[in-house]
Amino acid sequence: NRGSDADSAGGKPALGIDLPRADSDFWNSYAQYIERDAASQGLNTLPVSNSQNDVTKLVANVQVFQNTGAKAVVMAPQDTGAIASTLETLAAKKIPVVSVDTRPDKGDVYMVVRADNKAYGTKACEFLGERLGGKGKVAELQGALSSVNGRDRSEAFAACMKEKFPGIQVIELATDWKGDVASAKLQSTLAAHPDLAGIYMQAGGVFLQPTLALLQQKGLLKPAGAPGHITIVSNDGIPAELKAIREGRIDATVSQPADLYAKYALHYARAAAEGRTFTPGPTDHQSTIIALPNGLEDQLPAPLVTKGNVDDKALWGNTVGK
Amino acid sequence: MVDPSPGRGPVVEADGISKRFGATVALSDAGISVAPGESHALVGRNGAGKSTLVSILTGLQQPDTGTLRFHGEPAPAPGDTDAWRSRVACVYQRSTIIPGLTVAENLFLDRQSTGALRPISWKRLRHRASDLLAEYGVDVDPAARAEDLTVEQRQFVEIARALSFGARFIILDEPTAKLDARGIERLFDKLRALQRQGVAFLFISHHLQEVYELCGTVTVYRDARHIVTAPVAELGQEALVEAMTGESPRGGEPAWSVTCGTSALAPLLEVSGLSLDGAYHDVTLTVHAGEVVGLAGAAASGNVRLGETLAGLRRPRSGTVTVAGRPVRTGHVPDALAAGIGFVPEDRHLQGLVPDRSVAENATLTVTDQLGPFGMVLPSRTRAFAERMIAGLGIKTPGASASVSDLSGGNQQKVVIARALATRPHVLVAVRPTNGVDVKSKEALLGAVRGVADSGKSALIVSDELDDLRVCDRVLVMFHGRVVAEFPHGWSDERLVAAMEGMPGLNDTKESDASHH
Amino acid sequence: MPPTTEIRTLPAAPVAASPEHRFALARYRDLSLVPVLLVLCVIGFAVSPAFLTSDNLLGVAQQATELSLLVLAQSLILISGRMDLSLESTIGVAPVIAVWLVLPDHGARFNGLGLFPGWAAIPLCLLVGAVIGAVNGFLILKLRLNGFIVTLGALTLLRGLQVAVSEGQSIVDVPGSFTYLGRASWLGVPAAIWICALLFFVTGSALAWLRHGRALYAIGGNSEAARAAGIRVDRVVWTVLILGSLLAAFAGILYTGHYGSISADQGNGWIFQVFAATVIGGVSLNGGRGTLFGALTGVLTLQLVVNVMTLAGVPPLWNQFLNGAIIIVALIISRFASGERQE
Amino acid sequence: MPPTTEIRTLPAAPVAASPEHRFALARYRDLSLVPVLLVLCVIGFAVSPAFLTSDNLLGVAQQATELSLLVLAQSLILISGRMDLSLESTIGVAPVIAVWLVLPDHGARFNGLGLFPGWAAIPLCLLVGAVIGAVNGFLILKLRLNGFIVTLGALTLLRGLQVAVSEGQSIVDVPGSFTYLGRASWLGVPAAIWICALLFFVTGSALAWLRHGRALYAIGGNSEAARAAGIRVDRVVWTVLILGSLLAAFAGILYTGHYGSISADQGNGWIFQVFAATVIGGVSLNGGRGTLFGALTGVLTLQLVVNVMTLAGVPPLWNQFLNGAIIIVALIISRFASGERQE
Ligand SMILES: Nc1ncnc2c1ncn2[C@@H]1O[C@H](COP(=O)(O)OP(=O)(O)OP(=O)(O)O)[C@@H](O)[C@H]1O
Ligand SMILES: Nc1ncnc2c1ncn2[C@@H]1O[C@H](COP(=O)(O)OP(=O)(O)OP(=O)(O)O)[C@@H](O)[C@H]1O
Ligand SMILES: [Mg+2]
Ligand SMILES: [Mg+2]
Repeated sequence: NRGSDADSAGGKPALGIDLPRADSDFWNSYAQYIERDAASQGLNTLPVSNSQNDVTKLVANVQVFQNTGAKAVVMAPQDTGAIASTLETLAAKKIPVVSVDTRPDKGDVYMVVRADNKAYGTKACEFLGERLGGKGKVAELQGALSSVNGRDRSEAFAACMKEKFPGIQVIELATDWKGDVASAKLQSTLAAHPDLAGIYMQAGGVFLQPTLALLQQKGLLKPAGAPGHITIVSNDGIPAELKAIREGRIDATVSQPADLYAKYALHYARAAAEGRTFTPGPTDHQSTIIALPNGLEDQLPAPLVTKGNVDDKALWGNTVGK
Repeated sequence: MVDPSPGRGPVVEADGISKRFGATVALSDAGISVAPGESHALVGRNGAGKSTLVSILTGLQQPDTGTLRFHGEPAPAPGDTDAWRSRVACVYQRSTIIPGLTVAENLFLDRQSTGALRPISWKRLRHRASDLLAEYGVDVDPAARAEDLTVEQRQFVEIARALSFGARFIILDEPTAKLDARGIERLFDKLRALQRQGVAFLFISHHLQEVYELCGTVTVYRDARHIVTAPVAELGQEALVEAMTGESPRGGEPAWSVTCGTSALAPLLEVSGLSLDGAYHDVTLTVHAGEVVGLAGAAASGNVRLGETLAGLRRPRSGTVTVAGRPVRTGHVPDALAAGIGFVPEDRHLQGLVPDRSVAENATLTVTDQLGPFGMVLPSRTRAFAERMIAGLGIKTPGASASVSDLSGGNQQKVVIARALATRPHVLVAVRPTNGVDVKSKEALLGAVRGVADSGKSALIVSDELDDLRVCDRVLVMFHGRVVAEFPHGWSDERLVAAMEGMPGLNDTKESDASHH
Repeated sequence: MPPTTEIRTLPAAPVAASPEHRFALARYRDLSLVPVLLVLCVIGFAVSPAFLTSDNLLGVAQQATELSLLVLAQSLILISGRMDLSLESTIGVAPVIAVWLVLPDHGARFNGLGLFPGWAAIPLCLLVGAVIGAVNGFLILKLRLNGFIVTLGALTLLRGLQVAVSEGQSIVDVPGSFTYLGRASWLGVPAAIWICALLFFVTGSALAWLRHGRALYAIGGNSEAARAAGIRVDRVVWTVLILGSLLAAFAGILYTGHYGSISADQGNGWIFQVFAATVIGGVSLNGGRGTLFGALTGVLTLQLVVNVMTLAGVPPLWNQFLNGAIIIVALIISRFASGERQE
Repeated sequence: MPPTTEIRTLPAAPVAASPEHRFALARYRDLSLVPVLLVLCVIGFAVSPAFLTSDNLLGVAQQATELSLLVLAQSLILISGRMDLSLESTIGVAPVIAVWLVLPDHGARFNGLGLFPGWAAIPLCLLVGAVIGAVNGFLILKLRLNGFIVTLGALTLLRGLQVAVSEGQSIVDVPGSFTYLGRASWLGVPAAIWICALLFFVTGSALAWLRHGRALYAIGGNSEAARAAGIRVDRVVWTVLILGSLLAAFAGILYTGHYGSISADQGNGWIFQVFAATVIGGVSLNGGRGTLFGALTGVLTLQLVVNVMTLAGVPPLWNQFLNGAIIIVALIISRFASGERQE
């Protein structure tokens, strides 16, 4: 049975991999890439676990990894605080950790693999600001207030708007990552501000369809360029968003590279297990490693996708599931 | 907890007590005074306010106005339960047994151990419990859960608990309503014993002969008011009934009359070879049109189960039931109803009433199909139907739309009977139809039952109350799940009771219980 | 006995006044949230002129549709003395399975089985709902399992099933027939609103005027008594459970049309709102009490709160806090408006 | 609903001396999950040798500690016939407020008020818990509001309060005294395990052998009767509610130590698990029945399920589905093991 072949599989070090959740497009794509790459690189992975967005489950799973002889652990702690003591335990046990998508607040990590969420916010802000010519009203569909990534995007977006486009009024809508809540609040906002000019969605996977459905129903879904068109910037870069961009229903999205997340998570996990080390600075894959108080972070590129580059084969959204 | 100051003033003295519940006036300027060592009866029609007075005397409810004194001292503060308990113990009309707990624990609830921090010794508790129960000749395993006891056994647990407080003043609100003749005897022996020790009682009952048997003084309430208090000796039965009802009774003889010899008519209900495991075996009986048949039997005789079987509440192991020649599918209430069997269940709280709903709705629960076209229930018709019932049975209620749970028990019972009569049944199966009902209403209810028979239908009264059985043309007596005797109208109480007791040959609940294991 | 005469010879003086009184109270109970609604409207009007626009109010109404259907279902179930937590998952899993059976097994990112033609999606969805209700009913009524935990288990299980079948993706390309009801507008008002109004009206009248409707109250109030009165308790309850899940599945159809896709966490976490709406609407958790109208006011209250807070631009950080506070305040107001203890 | 609480089913026949039989059954009820636990252990052992290592089992036990405290609290509350949904928020908000009062108002990423010295954190946390319980009690017992909805509102309100106070961030630098209990090990076993074991033992014995403990069963079984028997119902229930929230706050302390920070959604969504564990453990939602031992077996069952599923490498997509399925199966097994209907 499984636990033991951790050591037996041709000497290959065993990797423990935990998926944060199974109920979102983005993370499922990530899961697919993990599966594919692990197979193609012939890695020896322990059974992949799923912590259902619950840190206590994550800790439980990591515990199992320890007990089944993992030499490195890949996780994506959605709760960056509550993972602290687990990281200490792992450090004590000399098990390196690769943290995907989030940067733990405390506790040593071997490498953080993520794109810079603050950059997401800034990119979206700049795009919107320029499109709107620095004036008008923008609704921002935020995530859950307890989510680090959501908070980073919100803060960066707010800061950038304040500094670069003071003429734009931002209406912040907390949605707890729920599509129906977003739709309801957006609808109210539209009633209050019929002249709404732009929308920033922090997670296309959740908000895209409800928003489009709402705008369509209200007859506000005008093609880009047409008068009364509402400029929409999304985030994630899932196929549905790229499709919407092609059809001119939304204007742009920030492609959060699920494929690179998976690829380099495994890459670093393997390197860690083999005892290799990295230093801050540019990498061989157009990204830079920066130093954190508690480890290193490889900041992967997160391109802004617009009509211009939407067909770029390099975008994971164009290749996933194909 | 012995009374702090024996003998100083009446054990309890209530003056000008008034209590309203929303629309209903439960008590208005009523009073009562019980002397030490006295056994005092409180009688009155249903809804007269007796139980309400009880709940006030025991500190469960606060009176709106009026003063309450124990031994000449003002009553304890509402919250001070220990003080209340040391002055008065009570057998409430409504069960205060906790189903999930063992008999032993129910008996010594909140007294399981001497100190709050002293751990309970369950072994000792069980011993104390069985000793206590033995005093009442009740054979129940103290470790049994109360919910598994019969109604009678539960009632005795209540009584035993109340009497075991050692209070000098004890209230019993309709303690005999759920007991059979033997149980009542046992209870009375116990009460007399306590009387000799100078314990004072307030005894509430709708059986006037019990009052004469046990009590020295009687107080009568009517329509929430105090009417009269007098030594029992000075107040004859008629005078008493008159005081209760406010009208002079028609020289004792009942409103209905038994017209015998109807058995020439066609049989309406035929039961043959009916058996239910642990209850009764191979019962065969026939009820003719125009006939009221009594099915007498003590607690464990199985007569109640038989009644429930006829109503479709229980599926017998074998045997057939036929109504007006057509066989009835057993174990299905709707079929029984369709076949024309009306049913008055044993416990109205359990099977009779939907507490939150209106009197009208409860009274028409069995006939919702007759209240409008296309399965509709028209409020107007429901109301008319219900008001006919209310008038017909003289139900004391603020109105057809009043919530049934605000009625007094007796009146609730009338609603249950109304529900059974609503279907105009061929055979009315009534289990203890006058349970907790006052003399006057009793007459009315039995009259209603008799009326069913006189209108060419028939009725089966399942009961052990002689008053109920007097309306019957004949009485079948069950014992240990078998029909052991039959009496034509005009039987003598002694012989009937003896038959119910399974005489000759002494037997007690133990044997009969044994026969059910 | 000739009724007419009897009715005359009826209640005595003191009693005569009280029927109306009781009646009033009973009625009042369902209206107890109306004051709350009024307060909310006043506030809404104060904070933004946009509040009283038909646009906004229709919006609120439409947002309320899916929730209100779950509340309708839950009310029926609660009135008959039961509970169904799994409704919040049924609203998600039923559409997914229906679509999965219908969609072609190639092309789109989400691959179905393509066993049935597109028009079959709606019937299938409803069927799945009915089956879920039937299974719950079986476990609760036949195996006599604890209904709360059975449906709690079902909640998790069905959500899991949805994730497994949809592979956690939200399903975007759904048959048009399936999304029509959720997005169409009739006479300038979203179809969903018409439908919900109709459903509430029909079910409400059934509860009030039909014997099977009344039966629910009897069963919820005292099932033993109902049984002794010849009501087929288990059969009725089972039917109600099936009907409830059916409504949830239908809510799922509206949801899909309304939000343009079947999202993986459609309905996730709604059950709390459902209970809140139902109970502040005056339906008793112990069964036998409450009306659909009351429940409806409950839903509208919750939805208006969100709307008003958004219009008022409450800082996101305090959103949830206010939400909870308002539920409790509403509860207090309605309790004193109806003057009844809520046991 | 006094009438219905009286007796569940008509007793079949009078009960005469048959002690061992009765007794066996009563006892059995609490053991009804033991078979389930055994099955799980067998499976666990089958799927991985790592299962039966002390490391693994201790790990499971420690992960169960916080949940088990909530279950302990909920059991007490359910036994006395009430419910408290807000426990899941108390476990999060109590520590946050305590730390907020204690931490310096500068420097750290999260700025507190610095009103109290560091050692005060634990007492403050417990105090906050007690206050929450007291307020719930006031609303439920004095204002006679519906307990379910009050605590549901409190759940939302308190979670919102936590988000507002902590600005949605997880608080990492917490006073050492506060985290000690959650992370320390005594005799090679996590302190949390010792503490929970102790609490369960003490409370369990109190329930079994002390008058005030038994009072809970009496109140839950039939509060009118309890009152008639001289038990100060409201006072006792209020105490229980306070105690419950106190335990939840304490669970928060262990959680903080265990996971190294106070996370913003600490305890979020736990209440379902709490109910599941409590009720499959044999505690009745209608009050008056159940034991802490049973509840404990409930927690362990749920926790073992997660552990075994991970060891078995269940495909992530099917995780949740199995979770739900197992709850229901456990329910069925325990129902037939105890042979009692679960009403
Ligand atoms: N809690 C209550 N709420 C509303 N009405 C009540 C309540 N308690 C009693 N009543 C009403 O007060 C009146 C007196 O009731 P009470 O039970 O004292 O009469 P009773 O003499 O005990 O009747 P019975 O002989 O049937 O027991 C009844 O009309 C009853 O409907
Ligand atoms: N707290 C209460 N709320 C509403 N109604 C009550 C309450 N307490 C008592 N009542 C009603 O007042 C009536 C009088 O109370 P009582 O204790 O006499 O019950 P009862 O019905 O007479 O008991 P039984 O049915 O055994 O004769 C009861 O029938 C009960 O329905
Ligand atoms: Mg009475
Ligand atoms: Mg009575």
